[in-house]
Amino acid sequence: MDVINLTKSTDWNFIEEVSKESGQNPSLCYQCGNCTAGCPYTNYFDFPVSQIMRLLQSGQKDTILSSKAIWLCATCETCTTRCPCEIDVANVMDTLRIIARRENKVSEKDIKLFYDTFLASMKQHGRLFEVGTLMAYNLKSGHFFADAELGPKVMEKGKIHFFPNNIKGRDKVAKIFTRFQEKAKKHG
Amino acid sequence: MRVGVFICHCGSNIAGTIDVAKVAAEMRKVPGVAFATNYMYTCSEPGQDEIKEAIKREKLNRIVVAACSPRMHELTFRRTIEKAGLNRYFLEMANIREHISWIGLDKEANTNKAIESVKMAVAKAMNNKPLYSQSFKVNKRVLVIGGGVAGMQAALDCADGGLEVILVEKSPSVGGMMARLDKTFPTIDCSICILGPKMVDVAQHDKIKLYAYSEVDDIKGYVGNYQIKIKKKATYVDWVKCTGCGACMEKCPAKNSYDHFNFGVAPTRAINIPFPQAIPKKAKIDPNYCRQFVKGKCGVCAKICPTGAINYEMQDEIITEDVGAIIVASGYGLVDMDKFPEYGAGRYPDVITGIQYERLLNASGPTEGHILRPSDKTEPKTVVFVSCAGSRDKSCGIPYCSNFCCMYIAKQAILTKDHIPDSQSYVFYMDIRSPGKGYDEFTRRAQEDYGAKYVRGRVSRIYPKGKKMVVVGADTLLGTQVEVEADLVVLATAVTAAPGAPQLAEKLHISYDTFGFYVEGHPKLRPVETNTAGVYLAGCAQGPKDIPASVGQGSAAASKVQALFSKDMLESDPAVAKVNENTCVGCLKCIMTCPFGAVKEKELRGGRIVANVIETVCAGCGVCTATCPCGAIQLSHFTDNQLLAEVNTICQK
Amino acid sequence: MSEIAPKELRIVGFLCNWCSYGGADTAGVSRFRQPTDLRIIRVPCSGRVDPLFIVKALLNGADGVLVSGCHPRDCHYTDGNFYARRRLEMLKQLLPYLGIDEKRFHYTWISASEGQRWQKTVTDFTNQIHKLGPLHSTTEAHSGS
Amino acid sequence: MAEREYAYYSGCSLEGTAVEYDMSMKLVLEALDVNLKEPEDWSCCGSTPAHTVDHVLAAALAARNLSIIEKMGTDTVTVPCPSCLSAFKRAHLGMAGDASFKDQVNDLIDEPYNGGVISKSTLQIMYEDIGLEEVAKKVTHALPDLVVAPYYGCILTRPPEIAQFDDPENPVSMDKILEAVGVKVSSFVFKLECCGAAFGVPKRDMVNRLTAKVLSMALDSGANCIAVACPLCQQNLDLRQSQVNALMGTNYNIPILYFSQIVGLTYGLTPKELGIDKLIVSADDLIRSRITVEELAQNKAAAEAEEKARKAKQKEDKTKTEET
Ligand SMILES: Cc1cc2nc3c(=O)[nH]c(=O)nc-3n(C[C@H](O)[C@H](O)[C@H](O)COP(=O)(O)OP(=O)(O)OC[C@H]3O[C@@H](n4cnc5c(N)ncnc54)[C@H](O)[C@@H]3O)c2cc1C
Ligand SMILES: Cc1cc2nc3c(=O)[nH]c(=O)nc-3n(C[C@H](O)[C@H](O)[C@H](O)COP(=O)(O)OP(=O)(O)OC[C@H]3O[C@@H](n4cnc5c(N)ncnc54)[C@H](O)[C@@H]3O)c2cc1C
Ligand code: SF4
Ligand code: SF4
Ligand code: SF4
Ligand code: SF4
Ligand code: SF4
Ligand code: SF4
Ligand code: SF4
Ligand code: SF4
Repeated sequence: MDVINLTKSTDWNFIEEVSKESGQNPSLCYQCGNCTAGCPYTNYFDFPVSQIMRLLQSGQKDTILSSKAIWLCATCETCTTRCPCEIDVANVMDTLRIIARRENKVSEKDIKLFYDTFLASMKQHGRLFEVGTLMAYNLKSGHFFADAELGPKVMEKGKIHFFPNNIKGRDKVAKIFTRFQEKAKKHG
Repeated sequence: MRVGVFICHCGSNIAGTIDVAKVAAEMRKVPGVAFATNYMYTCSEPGQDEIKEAIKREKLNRIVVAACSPRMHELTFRRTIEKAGLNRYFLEMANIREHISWIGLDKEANTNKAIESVKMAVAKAMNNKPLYSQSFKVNKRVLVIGGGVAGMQAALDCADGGLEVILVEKSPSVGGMMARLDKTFPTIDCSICILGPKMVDVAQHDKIKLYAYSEVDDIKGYVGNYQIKIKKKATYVDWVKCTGCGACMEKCPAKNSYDHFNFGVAPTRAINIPFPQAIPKKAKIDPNYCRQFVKGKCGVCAKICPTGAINYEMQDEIITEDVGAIIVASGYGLVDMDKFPEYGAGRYPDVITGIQYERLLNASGPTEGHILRPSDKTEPKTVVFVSCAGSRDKSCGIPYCSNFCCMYIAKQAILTKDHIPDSQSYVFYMDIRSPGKGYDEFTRRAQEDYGAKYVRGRVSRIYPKGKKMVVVGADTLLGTQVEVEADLVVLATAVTAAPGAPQLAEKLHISYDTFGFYVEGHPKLRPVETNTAGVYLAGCAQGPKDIPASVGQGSAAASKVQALFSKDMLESDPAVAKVNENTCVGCLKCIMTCPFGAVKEKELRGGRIVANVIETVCAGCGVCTATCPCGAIQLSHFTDNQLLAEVNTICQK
Repeated sequence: MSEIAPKELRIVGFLCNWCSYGGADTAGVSRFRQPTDLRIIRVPCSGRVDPLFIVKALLNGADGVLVSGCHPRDCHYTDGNFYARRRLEMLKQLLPYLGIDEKRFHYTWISASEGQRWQKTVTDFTNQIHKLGPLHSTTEAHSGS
Repeated sequence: MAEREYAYYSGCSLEGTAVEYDMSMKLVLEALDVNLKEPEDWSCCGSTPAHTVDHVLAAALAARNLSIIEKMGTDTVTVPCPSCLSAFKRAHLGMAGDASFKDQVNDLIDEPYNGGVISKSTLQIMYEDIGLEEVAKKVTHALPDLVVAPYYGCILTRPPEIAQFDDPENPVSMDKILEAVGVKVSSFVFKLECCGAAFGVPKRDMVNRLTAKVLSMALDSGANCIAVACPLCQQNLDLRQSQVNALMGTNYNIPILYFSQIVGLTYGLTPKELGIDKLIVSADDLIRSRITVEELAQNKAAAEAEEKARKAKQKEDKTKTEET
C-alpha cells in the first residue's frame, strides 16, 4: 500500500455517511480482530473485515469501495454476534456494498450480476425463477457452463420448473422496484 | 450583613467559558454583598490569604466562594475563614466549575448561569447561622472486612500501631486469592511462602481478633462509634476442640464435594480443611454435600474425630463488637465461564481459567504441581492463553481492564516452560498492559527468554477436534486468521466485584459503581477513603489491582485509621436537626421517620411532650425536617429558610 | 441538543450530596455537555426535599423541577430516599390539582459514578420542559381547579 | 390438544430445489395438528440480493408479504427458510423501531404493513410452541442406523437481536427435537459454520471449500448424515457434494436431510411422500433399517435376555471351573 497521508486522504464525509446509513459508530472498533478471526471468508477477502473497519476509521473511501471483501461477505453474522464492542459489523459491510453500488465501484462484477439477475427475475415474475436466473446469469457472465453438470441431477429429481411461476400481483412487486428507482432518482 | 464573594478562575478551567469578571461585577450590585472579586487560583496559599485579608479589611461576615465542587474544597475554605475568625459555617460555595464551566461551551449562557448560582449561594449564606461542634470519645478499635492480602496488611499495620483489630473473613481461612496463587510476578517468588508468615502473624497477634467463616450482618452508628453485628456461620465443627488433624477428611465418604478453594479443579470431601496452610487450620462441613445433611445418615466424621469436635446441630451465631473505624478489603470475584459460549462455556474440560491454572501449577494443589490437563491427565505440550476473556468487552457488560491478567499470563507462560521444557505457549492479546516497575521487562522475558509466542488478536472460537482444542483467532498484525491446535487453553477471565459487594456497601453506606466496585473519596487525592467518614478501602474491593498495589492500599488505609485515632476525641458535625420546643406539637412523626432513631420523646416541665434530637446520633439527613407538619424540627445548615432562600432567588415571579 | 430552543427555561434541581450531586460532578469532570437551564440546590438527602419546595418553585417561576437521590438501598442515610419516593410520588399525583402538568416534575436516582446517566437525565428532562414550553407565560398554571 | 394455526410462507426455494423441505414440513406439521394457511399471491422475500441495493427496498419486498399475512388475520407466520425469515424479521424490527423507516417502506408498497405479524421459523414453533413432549408423542418408528449431525447454518439463530431464538453460539433446538423423536445426534461443533450461502453460483470454488470443512467435521463427530433446516445449506452440501469431491479429491457420500424429513420418518410417513428420493446423495441405505418402535422394543428385550443368559452361563461356567 502507498503511504496514506492522513491529513489529506481522510474522507470525513464518508465516515459520516457510513455511520449514518448503518447506524453504527466506527470509532467503537478497537481493532481486536475478533471479526476477522471468526469470518469464514477471511481467506478470500483482499482486506480482512477488521481491516475494512480500520480503513473506515481512517476514511479510506476508495480503497474500501473497490475492495473485493465487501462483496465476498455473505452476511453470515458471525462478526456481529461476536464483536465485543457490539458493532453490527455485517450491517457495516452491507452498507458499504450499497454505497459501492450507488457509486458504481463494484469490484466483484459476478456477484453483483448474480444479485441483479436474481432481482430482475423477482421483478419480472414476483418470485424467483431459479432456472431462468441461472441461465440469464450464465449468459451475461460468460460462464456459459457454470454448474452445467448439476443440471441433469436436479432435473432427474423433478425439482426444476422450466416455466416461471408468475404470481398474480407481479406488477405490484415490479411497482415496488419502480417506485424505489423513482425515489432514488429524485434524491440524486 | 456583609457578604464577600470570591470568583475563582481555576486557571482557564472556569475563566475559559465563564466571564468571571462580569460575575464579580454583577455580584457587587447584589444587596448585602460588600465585596466581590475574581482570583486565579483561590485554593492556593495566596488565594486563601486574599480571603483572610479581605475578611479583616472589609469586615466581611459571610463568605461565598464560587469555584469547584464543594465536595472538593469546602473543607479547605471552611478552615480558611475560621483562621480569619469567622464561624466555619458562614461559608457557602457555588459550584461553577463541575456544574457550569465544564459542561457547556456557550460563554454567555454559562456566565448568566454562574451569576444566578452565585446569587443563590449569597442568599443562602445570608441565612447561615454559626454552628459549633461537640466533641465525643472515639472507640479506638478497628474492623477489617476481608482477610485477603490487603485486609491482612491493614490489620497487621493497625495492630502493630497498638490498635485493637477485629478481622472478619467470609471464607474458612484468611489468605484470599493470593493464597491460591503459585508464584507471583514479577519476581516469581512463591506466593504462599511470602503470604504464609503474614497469615500466621494475623493468627498470633494479640491485638487481632479473627472471625473466620463469618460475615458482617449489621452496622449501626457513625465514625468513632460503630456497633457491629457479626454472623459466625455454622461450621458443624467445634473450632475450640478441632486440632486440624485431618482424620475426618480422610474418612469422609462424600468424595465429590465442590472445592471452593481450588475452584473446582478437583473434588474435595464434605468435611475439609481448605488447604494445608489454612489459618485457622480447622475443619468445616459443607452441608450441601455432607450425607448426614443430604440423606440424614452417615456420622462417620463424628465417630472418627479424636476430640469429639463434630456437632451436626450447630447454628449460626451473632456476635456484637464495637469499633470506631472500618476498613473494607473484600477483594474481587471472577466472571463465570458461561459468559463465553463461543469458548465452550465450561463444556470443554480442557478450557480452564487462569486461577484454575494457578492451582494446577501449585505444588500443594490437586495435581501436586504437575500440569495435567483435566480431560485425560496428560501433560499438555501446547498451551494457549487467551487474555481479556470478558474484560474490555462491552458485550459481556465489562468494559474495563482487569489490570493484572496481562502480567499473570506472562508469569504462567514462563512457569509452563519451567514445568514442561518441551512445551510451547501462545498468548492471544489485544494490548500488553505492564506499566509497573520491572513489569514490561517481565513480559518481554516471557517472549525473549521463554519463547512464548504472542499473537495480537482476539480469539473468536474454541472447539474440540479429536484430543486437541482448536483455537481460532486473528493475527491482526499479519491481517490473517490463525489457528492453534492446543492441548490446554487458559482463559484470563475478567475480574468482577466480590460476590455480595453491593449488599455490603449498602450496610456501610458507601457508594459502589455500576460494576460493584467501591467508590473512593477522590480518584487521585483520596484513594483509600470513602465519602463516609470512618470507612476506608483497600485492595481489589475498590477496583482490580495486583498484590503490590493491594498491600500499598492496606497500609495506606491503616495509616488513615491511625491518623483518625490519633485524637481521643472527635468533633461532631454540628449540621444536625434541632427542635424548636415552642412550635413542636408533639405529634412524634419525626420519631417514626428518623432512619437513625435519633429523635426521642421529651417531657417538658409542664408535662407537654415534645421531640428531642440526640445530637451525636443524628446523621443530618433532614428526613425529619421534611416530615414535620409544623416546621418545628429543622436541620441546621439546611433549614427551610436557607433552602427557600435559594429557591426564591431563582424563582421570583 | 438541536431540539432545545435557544432561550433558556427555568429548571430547579434538588440533588442529594452523596450520590446525585457527585454524579453531576462526575459528569462535569468528564466534560459531558449539558443544556444550561438547570440550577442546582444541594441537599444532604433526597429525603430532605419538602414537597412544599417544589410546589413553591413551580408556582413562583420555575418551569420544571428535578429531584435526584441515591439509588434505592444505596442511600447514605439508609432509607431517606424511600421517604423521598413516597412523598414525591404523592406530589406527582397532586400537581394536576394545582393546574400543573405532572411532567414538569421528575425524580430519579443517580449514583456518584453515573456521570453519563446524569447527562442524559438533564438533557432529556430539559428537552421535555422545552416541549411543554414555559409554565408562566401560558395560562396553564391557573387554568386548573 | 387444540389445533394450532399459522400462516405458512414457504418461499421461492421450496417451490423448486427445496421442494422436499416443503413436502416433509407440511406433513410433519399436519401430523402435529397444525393448520397452515398459505398467504395468497405471496412474492419473493428479497433475500440477500435486495439488501445490497438498499435497506428500504429490501424491507419493502419483505413487507409486501407481511402486509398480506396481516390481512389474513393470523398473527404468526411460520417460515421454513432462514433467509426469508431473516428478511421478514429485519423488515419487521426495522419498521417497529423507526417510524420514518416504516413510512419509507410503506411508501413503496401498495398495502401498508402495520407491524402485526410475528415471524418464527418452523424449527422454533416445533421447539417452543408445540414442544418436545408433543413432538415425541407422534413417534411410531425408529431409525437405528442414523447418527445425525445437526447443522443450523449461520443465520437461523444469529445475530441474537434479530433471531431472538435459541443460543447464538450453541443452538440446541434441532438437537433436542431429533433426540425427542429417538434419533441419535452427534456432538457437532460446526453447527453454525457458514456453508457458503448464496455464493454457490458466482463463487463456487469458495463455497466448495467451506462445505468441505463442514462435511469433514460432521464425519469427525461420528455422524453418518447431516440434518439441515435451510434450503441453501442443503443445496451447498448435497447438490454440490460431487463438486467438493472433484475439487478436493475426496469421496464424501453423506446424505443431507431436512430435519423435517427425519422427523417424518419417525412418524411413519413414507420416504416417497417426504421426498427422500429427491436428495442427490441418497439416504436410502441409512433409512432401510427403519422399524416400528414396538419392534425396536422387542429387539431390545430379546438382546437383553440373550445378554442375561450369556452372563448367567458365564457365571455358571466360572463356578464350575472353580469347583473342579
Ligand atoms: C490467576 C491469577 C493470578 C494472579 N497472579 C498475581 C501475581 O502473580 N502477582 C500479583 O501481584 N497479583 C496476582 N494476582 C492478583 C491478586 O490475586 C490480587 O491482587 C490480590 O489477591 C488482591 O488482594 P485483596 O486482598 O484485595 O483481595 P482478595 O484476595 O480477593 O481477598 C479478599 C478477601 O475478602 C474476603 N471477603 C469477600 N467478601 C467478604 C465479606 N463480605 N465479608 C468478609 N470477607 C469477605 C474473601 O473471602 C477474601 O478472603 C493474580 C490474580 C489471578 C486471578
Ligand atoms: C506530561 C505529564 C503528564 C502527566 N499527567 C498526569 C495525569 O493526568 N494524571 C496523573 O495521575 N498523573 C500524571 N502525571 C504523573 C504525575 O506527574 C506523577 O504521578 C506525580 O507528579 C508524582 O508525584 P511525586 O510526588 O511522586 O513526584 P514529583 O511530582 O516529582 O515531586 C517530587 C518533589 O521532590 C522534589 N525533590 C527532588 N529531589 C529532591 C531532594 N533531593 N531533596 C528535596 N526535594 C527533592 C522535587 O523538586 C519535587 O518537588 C503526568 C506526568 C507527566 C510527565
Ligand atoms: S470484532 Fe468489533 S471491535 Fe473487534 S476488530 Fe472487529 S469490528 Fe473491531
Ligand atoms: S458477516 Fe460478512 S464479514 Fe462478517 S463474518 Fe460473515 S462473511 Fe465475514
Ligand atoms: S478552588 Fe477549586 S476551582 Fe479554584 S483553583 Fe482551586 S481547584 Fe480550581
Ligand atoms: S474435626 Fe476432628 S478429626 Fe477433623 S480435623 Fe478437627 S480434630 Fe481432626
Ligand atoms: S457426616 Fe458428612 S462430613 Fe461427616 S463423614 Fe459423613 S459425609 Fe463426611
Ligand atoms: S490486564 Fe491485560 S489481559 Fe487483563 S484485561 Fe487488561 S489488557 Fe486484558
Ligand atoms: S414532627 Fe415536628 S411537631 Fe411532630 S414531634 Fe417532631 S418536631 Fe414535633
Ligand atoms: S436529620 Fe432528623 S431524621 Fe435525619 S438523623 Fe437527624 S434527627 Fe434523624
